[in-house]
Amino acid sequence: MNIPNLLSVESLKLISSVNGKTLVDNVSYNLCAGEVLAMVGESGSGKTLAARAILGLLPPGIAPSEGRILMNGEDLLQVNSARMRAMRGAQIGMVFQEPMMSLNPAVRIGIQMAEGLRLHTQLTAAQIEARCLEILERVRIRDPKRCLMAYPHEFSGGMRQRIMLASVMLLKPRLLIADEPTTALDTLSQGEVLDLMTELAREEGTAVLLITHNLGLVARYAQRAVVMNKGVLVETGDVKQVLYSPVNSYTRKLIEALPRRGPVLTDSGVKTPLIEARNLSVSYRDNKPGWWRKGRVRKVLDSVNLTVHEGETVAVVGGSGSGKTTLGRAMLRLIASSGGGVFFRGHSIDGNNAKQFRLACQLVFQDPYSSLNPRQRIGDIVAEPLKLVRNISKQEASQRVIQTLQDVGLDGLALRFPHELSGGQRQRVAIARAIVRRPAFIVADEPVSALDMSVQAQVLALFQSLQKAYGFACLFISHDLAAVEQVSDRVVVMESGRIVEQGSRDTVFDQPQHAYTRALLAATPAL
Amino acid sequence: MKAFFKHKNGLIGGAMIGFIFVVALAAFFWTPYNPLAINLHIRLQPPSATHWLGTDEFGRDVLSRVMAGAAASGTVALLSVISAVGLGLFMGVVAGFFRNWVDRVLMAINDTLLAFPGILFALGVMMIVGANKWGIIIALGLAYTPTVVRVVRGTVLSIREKEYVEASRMIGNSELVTMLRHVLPNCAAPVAVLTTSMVGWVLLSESALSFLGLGVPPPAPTWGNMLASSRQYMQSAVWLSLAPGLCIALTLLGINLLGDAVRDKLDPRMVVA
Amino acid sequence: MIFNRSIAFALSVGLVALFVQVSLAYAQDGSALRVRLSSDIRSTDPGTNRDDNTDAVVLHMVEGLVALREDTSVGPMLASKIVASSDGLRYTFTLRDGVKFHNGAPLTAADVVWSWKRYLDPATGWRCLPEFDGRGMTKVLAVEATNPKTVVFKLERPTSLFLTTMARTDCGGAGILHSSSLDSDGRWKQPVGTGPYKFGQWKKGQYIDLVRFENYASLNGPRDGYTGGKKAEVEKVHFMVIPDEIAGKTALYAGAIDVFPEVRSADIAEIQKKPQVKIEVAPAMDMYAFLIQTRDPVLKDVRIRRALALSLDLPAITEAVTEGVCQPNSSAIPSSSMYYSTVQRLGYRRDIAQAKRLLADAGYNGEPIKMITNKRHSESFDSAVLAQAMAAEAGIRIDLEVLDWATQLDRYTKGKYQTMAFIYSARLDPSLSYEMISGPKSTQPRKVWDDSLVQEKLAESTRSSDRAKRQVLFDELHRKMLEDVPFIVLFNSVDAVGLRANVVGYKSWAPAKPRLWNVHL
Amino acid sequence: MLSYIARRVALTVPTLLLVMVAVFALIHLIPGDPAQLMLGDAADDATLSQLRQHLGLDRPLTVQFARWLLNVVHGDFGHSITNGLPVLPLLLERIQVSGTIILAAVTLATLIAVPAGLIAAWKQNQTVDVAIVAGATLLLSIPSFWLGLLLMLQFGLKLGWLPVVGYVPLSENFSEGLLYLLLPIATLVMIESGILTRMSRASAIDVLRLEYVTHARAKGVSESQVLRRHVFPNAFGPTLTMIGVILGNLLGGIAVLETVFTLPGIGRLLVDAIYARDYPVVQGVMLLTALTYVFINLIIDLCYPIFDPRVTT
Repeated sequence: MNIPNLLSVESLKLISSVNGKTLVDNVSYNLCAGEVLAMVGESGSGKTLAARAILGLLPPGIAPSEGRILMNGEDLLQVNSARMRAMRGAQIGMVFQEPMMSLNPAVRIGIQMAEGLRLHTQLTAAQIEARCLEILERVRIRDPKRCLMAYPHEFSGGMRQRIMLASVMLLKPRLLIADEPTTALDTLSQGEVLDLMTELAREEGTAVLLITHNLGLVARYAQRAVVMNKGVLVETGDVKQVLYSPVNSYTRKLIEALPRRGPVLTDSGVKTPLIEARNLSVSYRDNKPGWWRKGRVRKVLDSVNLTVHEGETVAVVGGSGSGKTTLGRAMLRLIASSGGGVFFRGHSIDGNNAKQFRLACQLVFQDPYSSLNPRQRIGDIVAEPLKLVRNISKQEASQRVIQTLQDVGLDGLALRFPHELSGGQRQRVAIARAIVRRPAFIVADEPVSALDMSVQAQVLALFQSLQKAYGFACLFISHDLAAVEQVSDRVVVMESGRIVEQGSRDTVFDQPQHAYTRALLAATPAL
Repeated sequence: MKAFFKHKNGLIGGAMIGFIFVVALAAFFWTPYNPLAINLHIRLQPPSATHWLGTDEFGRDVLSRVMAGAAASGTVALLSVISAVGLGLFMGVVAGFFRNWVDRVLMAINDTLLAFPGILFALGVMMIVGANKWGIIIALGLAYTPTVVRVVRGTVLSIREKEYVEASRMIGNSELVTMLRHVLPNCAAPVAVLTTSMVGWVLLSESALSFLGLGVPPPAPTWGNMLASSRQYMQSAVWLSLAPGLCIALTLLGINLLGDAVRDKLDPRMVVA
Repeated sequence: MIFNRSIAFALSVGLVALFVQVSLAYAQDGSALRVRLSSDIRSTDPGTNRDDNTDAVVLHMVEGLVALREDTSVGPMLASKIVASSDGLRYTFTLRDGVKFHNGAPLTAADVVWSWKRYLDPATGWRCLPEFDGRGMTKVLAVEATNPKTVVFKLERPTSLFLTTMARTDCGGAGILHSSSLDSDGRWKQPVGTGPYKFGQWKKGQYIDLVRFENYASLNGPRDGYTGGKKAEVEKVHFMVIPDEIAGKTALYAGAIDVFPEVRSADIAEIQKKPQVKIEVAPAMDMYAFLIQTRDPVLKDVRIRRALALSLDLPAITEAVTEGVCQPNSSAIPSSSMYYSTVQRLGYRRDIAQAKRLLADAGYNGEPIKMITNKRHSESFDSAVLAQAMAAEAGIRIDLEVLDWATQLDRYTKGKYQTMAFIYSARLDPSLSYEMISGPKSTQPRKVWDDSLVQEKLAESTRSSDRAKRQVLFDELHRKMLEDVPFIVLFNSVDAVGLRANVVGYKSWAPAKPRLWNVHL
Repeated sequence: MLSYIARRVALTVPTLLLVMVAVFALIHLIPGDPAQLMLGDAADDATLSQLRQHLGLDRPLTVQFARWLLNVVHGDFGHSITNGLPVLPLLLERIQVSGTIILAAVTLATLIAVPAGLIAAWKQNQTVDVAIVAGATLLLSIPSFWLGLLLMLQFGLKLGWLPVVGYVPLSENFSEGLLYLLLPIATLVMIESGILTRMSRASAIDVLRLEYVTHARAKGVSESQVLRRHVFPNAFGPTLTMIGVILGNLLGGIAVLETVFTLPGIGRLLVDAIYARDYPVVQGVMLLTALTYVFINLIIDLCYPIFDPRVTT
């Protein structure tokens, strides 16, 4: 390569002063102007620390012990704090993962955006405002003027990430560090934000260090990639080489973990409908304080018709706010419907079969951290559903719990508490709790989206094998089309509370009819 | 560095409270002198080798009284906190979990109690139930209940949105089971933190009540009534107020340090209002 | 550090400037006496809405026909001559010449008649009305002005206590008022009396100012209680309401007040040690006692009551709680009374062995006895604490119950207690002292001594004016009381007043009311 | 906004009514009555009943309560039994004293505590932090009357800088009036700033962990700006709640300090009135404190959006 390096990190080592542990060891990589370098790794790989070290923004108690970080030949580990502050923002910008947390909720957007310009340029207030408006328009914010006066909470996550991007790119930094910039966004916003980012970077000649765990994004946006595992850099190279002919075993494992389209249930149509939503509608009332006043009504689910057959997996996909989660809850009658009804094995659910219905249905949640009672032991969590099954002896029940824990690969952990387990293990507990009663129907609400890539693959595989073994039907709610492609028999696409398209998986993926479906598919990065 | 300080603070706090606890326990069995024994020949004597902390206006040994006071103050503080926490936990959990008319009625009662200035409410209650140990426990317990209710209800409101509560419903558990098995145990952390700070508040309130004229009746010494009655001798016998005053201050210091450590351990983000 | 250094600076400059001003704000020119009041007065209307402090302040402004002398006997005040008819039913008062009201009007018999009419009208709410309308002591049938200088009182039945009651401080000394004390609607405005000070300003809850009455006509002769030789030497008396004892004490030390009445005996020693202050002490007539409910299932047994009395070292208690200022007194008659003789000196002597024997005889088995006390009167409270410890040595178990004063009064009035540490306010005559403790419990539950024989002797002492005869009666009563033990008298209080060293002429006295005439700085 | 306030005010009516019923019940449950107090040890039945009738205490309690409530609705709070003064002007005069002290002290305490808390959080676990936390904890561990007395002895008696008793309204003579308030305010500031410092430190630590703080630093914002602009506004919410709690507690708790420093405030008025069984005053003060409490909460709620725009009214 003949272009000089903008940034070169040389054998960086970070250690914790609390326990003396080495968190990042011997990491070296280069980055040229205008280039997008992806830094890939799972949680705990040290990728975020390695990137934050560039800006000197390490959490308290963590400090670099060896190595150099050269930016245009200047060692950032040696500069004083004033010089570092001058570099931050002006030379090196950073976009954070969580758009809900990275903008100050108490300060107007205009002021937050202007802050960097005021610090690093001599522009007048009017010039600053003009620049802000310009770039907001550039990132396609409607009504930029109003946006300057608004507070962050008035915007959706995708919008906030664009504002964030705008405020960082406003200073035309030489280097942009993007730390999982779209992980918290749904598929559609993810594509939009990253498209904008690479576009702006290209225009300004800014180098981008894109930190991500999503290999699809790497393939689509980066030119070169480095892979990190447990604080060590395991592979460096061109994206094509890294993704399609990986050398390192860990990289290979990551790539293998990517979801693949699986076989479809063959003999569909013969079975009777297990559960059926007919014209199901749900509306919410805005709750305001008061003894007498009632809030406004908002419709989140609008006359939805959906049938799930025995043993079948139906995927519900859509962006955030499309009503897919509400649909799942409403079909389980966890949320009262405002219109239509749910039919279980052909019968409307009423007082007589409500109990039976409840025993036959289960739910797996997205967040494995809040779905388990932190004060219960794993064994108790899994055993609890059996307490409500009448004709099952104590011995049988404990037998069943042991069996189920074995099924999900958690044998021997019955006496642990949830916080002692990893995210993947917790999700296995949640699955065990769902299947222990051998239900006929499970709603899985984004069951893997909070997990690391390799863990996602394991959990999905587990789910599929369990479904094969116990034959339950599943409503699989997800915004991740890749995962949907792997597990589903049929796909339902939702937008603003309505079903816009449904059909067999292959039909929906290969010949999408609705524009929204097509947009979703287009935004899904794949290798 | 960080962990070191945290660790150390909690340890120091724990050691202080532990020491006071041991002294209080010991005082049930042994004190240097009988804390109630009056000796009119040695009134208001400054600290000496025979009476390490001096004697009070009736010639009673201050050290013995401070020790016995630890037991009495501790009992009052613990029992009032326990009653406040018990009642508050019940009201708070019920109100927070059901969120219907029960909530409204309970919160109306709670708002009513909150609108009373706590210490004066306790004063009024003591006048009715009588100025004795049980009176003060009832009065302070009632006075601090609304605070517990508020914290508990707030916690319950956030817990009931947690997915494991929904999971419990999904399993088919009744609301009562869900509340007892999944909501109540998870209130433990904030309640534990609140409890530690409340022990301190109650100690201070007990001394303020004594100051206002109604505390634990004599001759039983509490730090509060010792401090309140020593005010008289602030000019002539300063050791009388220093001993119980420092005991209260040090205990609160210990409780706060310990409380911080408990909070850090249970939930670093929690802030008790 | 980063937060507005300038504000901090401005604040500190301001504070320093304020400190400099302090000395100016404090300048004390000697024209005003600053006196502590332990609570705000309730009104300025004599003998109606009142308490001790109210009486003390009001009696600087109003004077009655008679008043207390230094020795608590009764002497003429506005009257120059008092003649009682031989049957004791007719009292003729001749008014002193030259006496003027605060508004300049001369004192006439008509004013006396007007004032008394007002007192005898139930609508006024005069506290002593029951003594004069026939319910109590006697009934005033008529108050007539026979000429501008003479007033005649006609009574229904004779009583030795007529003039004494008139002079009572809680009756407002039956102060003679000018009719302009009321507004045109007959509502109370402010006292227009004949006292050496006139009403200045009353800032409720904070202070009351009295101003020197320049045309005051004093009763000639030496200074004598509330009667003669009164001269207002300072222009202004500034009563400051300072409820907290310690705050008051500190104020005295700091020179923020000049006179601090009602010093607790426990503080006397401390005050004496300070160079900038001094203390005036005189025996007073309030009576500290332990009341015993003779109807209580345990305490109805006289042996147990006696055992309690014998278990207490009364001189030691007195010594300890009053710092040796007060003398023990086991009699209902104040030690400063002229009826206090050798018999009254008889009391209980501590005898634990005897007490134990009595208890054993009575079958007392350590049943707890509740003793009510309160923190308003520290001497009383301290006595209870000591009594508890002393009784314990004889095996009597006393549990203290600390109540607020109002609750204790309620229990006292209803007789709902086992024992209580109590304070009786001053009674100016031995008959009144015995009246205060004895009576039928069925109709007057507050009375501690219910014995018909005692009642008879008491009635006899009220009717008689013969001193020797009365002394015999009182001696008998005292002996009987020591036997029955309906209550245990501890001591009579002292009137201890803390003064700045530069206060000249202040005298404490038995009624324990501050008098701020003949006092200057 | 206005309708929100109106709704909040309407919501408080049942609470206030309940408070008044509770106060009335409570104060009449306490044994003893003003007539007995007035007559003392010589209270014979005839005089007692005459006085009770005079004071209107002989009527059934329900009637007394209904009359009182009716009068209050018409703006008449009745007259003090102790000194016959109309209650309402008395309350208004007294609450000015307490209000001045409380507001001044809490404002000053906030001005001291919030920066101290921020600095402590910023220097978390360093010497400065340890010193601030230790100081704050010590301050809030001291009984107020004890601290007040210590200050009074030191500055009033020993040094003679400040008056030990008395009160001059600020409206009459500002600088002199301030002298009388300095010690009580200082006592209160010391104690309350202890609580507020800890509070503000705790919430600042929470905020310092958040990404927008890192984001601000990543923009090159200086540390003092980070604290002032990004940490302070977001950390102030819980402190604001605490200030509300403190203000509410002080309405009664100030009684202790007012007694120590002999100030004619509302707290002492209430304590005195309770001891004197001055029912109209007790009821009046309680109605006023309950109203103030409700009002403080309303103000605090209305202040929230300033520091946290996510909260809407």
